[in-house]
Amino acid sequence: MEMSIWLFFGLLVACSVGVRLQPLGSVVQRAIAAAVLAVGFLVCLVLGVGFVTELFGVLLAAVVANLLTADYVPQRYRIALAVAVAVVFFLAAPWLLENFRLFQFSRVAVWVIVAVGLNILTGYNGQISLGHGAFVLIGAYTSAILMDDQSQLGFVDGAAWPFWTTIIAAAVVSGVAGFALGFPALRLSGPYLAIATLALAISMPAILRKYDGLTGGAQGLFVKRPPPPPGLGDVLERDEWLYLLCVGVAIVMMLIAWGILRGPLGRAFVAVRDSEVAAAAMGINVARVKIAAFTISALYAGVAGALLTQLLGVMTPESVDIVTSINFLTAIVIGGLASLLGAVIGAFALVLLPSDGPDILGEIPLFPDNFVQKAPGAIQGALVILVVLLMPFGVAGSYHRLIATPAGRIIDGVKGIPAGLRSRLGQVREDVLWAWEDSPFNRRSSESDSGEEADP
Amino acid sequence: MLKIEGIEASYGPVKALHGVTIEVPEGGVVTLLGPNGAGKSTILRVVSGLLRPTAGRVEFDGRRIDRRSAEAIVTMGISHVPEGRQLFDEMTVHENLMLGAYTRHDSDGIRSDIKRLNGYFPILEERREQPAGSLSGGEQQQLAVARGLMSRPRLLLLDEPSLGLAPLVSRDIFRILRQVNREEGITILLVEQDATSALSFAEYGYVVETGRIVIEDASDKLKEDENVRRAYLGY
Amino acid sequence: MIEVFLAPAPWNDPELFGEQVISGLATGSIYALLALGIVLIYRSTDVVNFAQGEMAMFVTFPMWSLTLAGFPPWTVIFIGIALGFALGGFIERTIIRPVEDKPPLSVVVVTLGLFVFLNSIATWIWAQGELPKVFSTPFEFNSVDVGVARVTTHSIGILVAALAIMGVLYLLFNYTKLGLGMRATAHNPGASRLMGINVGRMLMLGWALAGAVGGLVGMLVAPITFLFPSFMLAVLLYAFAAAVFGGLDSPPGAIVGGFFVGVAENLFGTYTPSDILGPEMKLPLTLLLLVIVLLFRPAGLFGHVRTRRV
Amino acid sequence: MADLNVAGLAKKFGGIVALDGVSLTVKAGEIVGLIGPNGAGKTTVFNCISRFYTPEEGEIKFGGVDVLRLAPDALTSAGIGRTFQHAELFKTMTVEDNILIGLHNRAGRMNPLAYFVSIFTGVEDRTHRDAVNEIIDFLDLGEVRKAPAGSLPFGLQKRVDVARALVAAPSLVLLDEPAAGLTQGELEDLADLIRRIRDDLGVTVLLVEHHMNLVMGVSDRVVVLDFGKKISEGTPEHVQNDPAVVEAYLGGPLDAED
Repeated sequence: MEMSIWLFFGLLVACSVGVRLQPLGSVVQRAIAAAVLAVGFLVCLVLGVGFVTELFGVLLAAVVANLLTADYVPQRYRIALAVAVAVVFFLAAPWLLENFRLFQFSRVAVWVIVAVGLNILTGYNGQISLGHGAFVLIGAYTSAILMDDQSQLGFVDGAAWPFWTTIIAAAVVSGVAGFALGFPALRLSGPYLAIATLALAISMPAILRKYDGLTGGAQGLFVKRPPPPPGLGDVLERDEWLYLLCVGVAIVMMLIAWGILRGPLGRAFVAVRDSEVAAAAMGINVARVKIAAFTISALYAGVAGALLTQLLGVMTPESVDIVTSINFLTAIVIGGLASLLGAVIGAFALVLLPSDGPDILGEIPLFPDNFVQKAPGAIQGALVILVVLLMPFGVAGSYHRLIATPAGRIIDGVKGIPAGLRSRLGQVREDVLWAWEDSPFNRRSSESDSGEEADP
Repeated sequence: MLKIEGIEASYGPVKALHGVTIEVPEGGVVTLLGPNGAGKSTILRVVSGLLRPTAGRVEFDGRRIDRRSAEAIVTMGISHVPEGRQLFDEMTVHENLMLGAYTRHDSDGIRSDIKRLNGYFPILEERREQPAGSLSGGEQQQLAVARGLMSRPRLLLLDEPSLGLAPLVSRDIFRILRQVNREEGITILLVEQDATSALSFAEYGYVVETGRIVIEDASDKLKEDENVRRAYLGY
Repeated sequence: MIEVFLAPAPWNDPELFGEQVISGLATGSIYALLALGIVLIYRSTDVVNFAQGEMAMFVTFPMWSLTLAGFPPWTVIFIGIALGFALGGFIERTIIRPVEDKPPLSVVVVTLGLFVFLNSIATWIWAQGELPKVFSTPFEFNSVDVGVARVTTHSIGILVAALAIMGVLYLLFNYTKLGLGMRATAHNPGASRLMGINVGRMLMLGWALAGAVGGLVGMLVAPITFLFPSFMLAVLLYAFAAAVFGGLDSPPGAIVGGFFVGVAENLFGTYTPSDILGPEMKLPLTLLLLVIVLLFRPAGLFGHVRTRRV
Repeated sequence: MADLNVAGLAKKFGGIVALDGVSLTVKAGEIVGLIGPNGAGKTTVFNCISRFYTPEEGEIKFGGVDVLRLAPDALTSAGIGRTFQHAELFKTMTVEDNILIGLHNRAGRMNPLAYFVSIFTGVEDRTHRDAVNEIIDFLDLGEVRKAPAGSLPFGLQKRVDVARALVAAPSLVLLDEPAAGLTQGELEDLADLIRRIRDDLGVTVLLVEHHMNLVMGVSDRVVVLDFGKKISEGTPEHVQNDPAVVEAYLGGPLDAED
């Protein structure tokens, strides 16, 4: 089963990388690359190095996919193909994946929605939020309270609200909360906004615990996880139905985001981020646009929260803690700011890194035995720092840059490394020489310097 | 004393200097003229080590300085009074002067230098404990020049000392600078927009346009030059 | 209304009020110190260091090992300060320097990554045995009468240590050449280079000092909260509130902010009706107060709003 | 078409008087240059008109509109466009999108459904394409239309900035130091471009500029500021020979004591 996930991932990556593998240059160059990868793949297969084998396999698939399609299939169709493979994979997943993987993938779908929303706010509009967990909780509790048949609020004509109406209600309530928060956010910049939103995320669990009449306090609220709709009950189990629900909603939310970002409002988001003054001079109402970004972003988090309630069947103040809240931001930075693909990558990283990261790294004999098990955060933290240092535009950003860079420039860049290193070394040498020239041990320079130091 | 040979420099993708060659003799006063954005300030930034040139070389006293750090260059005796003064606004006048002497370790010498500079700039003595930001434009410029002199430089780089000053005030500044040049023997490389003042102050001038030297000559000759008159003197 | 509100503590009890204020000042001095570390870093490098608390934790754990090994408390404290100094400088040099010219968000994420990293490594190394661990204080825990209120000697020790550190930093910044250079770098790095100041070294020193102060805070807090990998988190949050309250670029602001937050927190806990607010809500209330302050002073009480010219 | 009337503008920053009763008029169809030494208050006047500053005194009227009552983002709707000294492009967006932003106020108020239909069918793009294409041709930006604006050389960035200001067909455009940072070749094109903006597009131009040659070459009238006051106004010839201007720019002879 494990292998099958990686294989499907491989195919997915292969197709999307196959979209345009320009930097690898001519067909001949790509064929050579494929041959090298194939040899590596076989060697690893024989040696039995699990993770590395899969990695080679994926790269091999990517290059082969590209070789087969390059120069024959137009760009448009290749993108369509990649998207189609992705959709088929995600729709077929209930029959392909183990239950715990299916649950993980449901969580990924939920986090994708949060990440897309946060990316609209932080990536596209440039407002930092460390507090999106709070909006998720608001959405989740809205849904849970309305579905709770013990609660006074939840009853409409003697029955709790159907789950799908609570998703809409959660979106509205979170959106209103985001709208309200958008106003103070207008006055705060950079670090002040980050800390103010962090304060929100920290306060939310305490507030939920305190007002237990409505929220059930520290115990939280239990809801009945919605069963498959009538007619589908025979083919789908509850978990499978919930998975499809999450994925479906995530896809719809991504389409909506794509639409918003492509249109005038999306352009206005980016314009305000790039230069508020110029945006205003172009007739953009900066305040209104920033509040809109906050509202939309919180609305996304609310929808995700409502889905999370359905998925977990229980909602407590700790379901989305401050660490998760911070992780949303790191996820989109790792995945790539201002990129929908980046949000997806970030969401996968958020779920799979803690669960699979230790296993993957455990295969590398470099680390002490219990290190990866006992200190998963160390790897995650180090990875975050490394990504920011090496890929300032995130994984998606690097990918976009890679496929947009002509082959020649990358090859020049690689060739340039030794030259750059040489000039750096040369500079160190010159610095040393100069330091010597300046030093008191160097008779000539100390003479001339002391001459100047004398008082006139 | 200062020799700039074919330097090129850029800000990111924008190339600001395309091979500039300038020479400043010991004890002399040389000026760089030219329109906004021509690259005059960039030349000073390269000399003082704020910007690394991508080609060419800068020599000071026969020693190559174009890849040294800004600190090392100050220690060698070059002081840069930047455009817009760049004072430490919230710190006092005295603290600003002490920062000018940051590379020096002779506290007696520093004390006597402050006293000596108070002779040139009496207003600074009066304002000693005021924050630099509270001074008037002319006083700030005086402080910037005094701060530049505190490192006891042999070469002073001045970027638009008359910027935003009334003609009378800027005449004052130039008078002091002339004194500094004559009495202390400090060499001056001056960037100026106000061409008339600059040319009557300096002995030799270079005209910079779009990152290149287009004309160079003795000041008297430049004043007569038809192109210079039309472009920079406005008549 | 049918329900009866639980009355908040009465205002007319001077003993209770005095005790709350004084213990608020004692905890406030901790917040003030950690906030000072945050401000030192923000002023010199424009970075809000989310890992400030974890850096303190990362100093406190090895110091706990030293106390176990029998080192006297005061020696441990001084070694801890030195270790914090080295740690701060090292972190600036290795992972902050490369992102200094990157967008602010990247830097925020790097310090968040550092937070997770340090926390996890500490868990791996020190949290194997029993938790939380007891960290001893050189000040002892005896009760003393201070006017109307009773406080512990440890609290007084913290207050004295905080005032001492602030005094030392004040002297350093205002009466030494190094301090002059550091202040100049914080105000205007470009002009500082022209003065011949090694700006990189000043930035490293800023982090190192913040690390040293942080280490001290960790060792002062640990005897109260006991020692476990996340023991600095709550303190860090209040310290952020304090730093932002006073203005991220103002050291005196951090100190005032620290004391203010400490006292406000205690008063909120004591004097609000406990059925709707009360002690559990003191953190949200303090943070709400902070946000309200920010609305009127977007850069804190003593901070400067930066403007950009077109 | 409308005239721009600025009357009695006064503005202080802290204790410093930046503007002290400045009045000037730009008639429809004119090219007016606003010059003065550094710190004379040119940019302050400019920022008052484009509403980034609010003056303490005075009034600014454009046709019948009281400009001082408008927010900065309402200026395009009133028919006033502006450029920036440092171009201030949206650096991550393509040239085309930068120019599209100039049409922001024309995006109009659609209901969300119509909006999404228009986006997914590409209608939204096509609606404004003509205006964008026209201005791209006018400024000869065709080759770089898909390039990220931040990657262009500075001269081209300034041209994109002009395109962004012109695409909404304003009746007055404010140019903030268009010559700053341009190369010699670009400078020569610039004078021609400013004339074409007026002649071909029929846009009134107010030009704040440092570069004497350019201003004297293209302006119908020139206004000179010094220390926040207007010291001269008239044709380029008149201004150049005005002793007050010569004094302000040149500061008089220096070597009185030598």
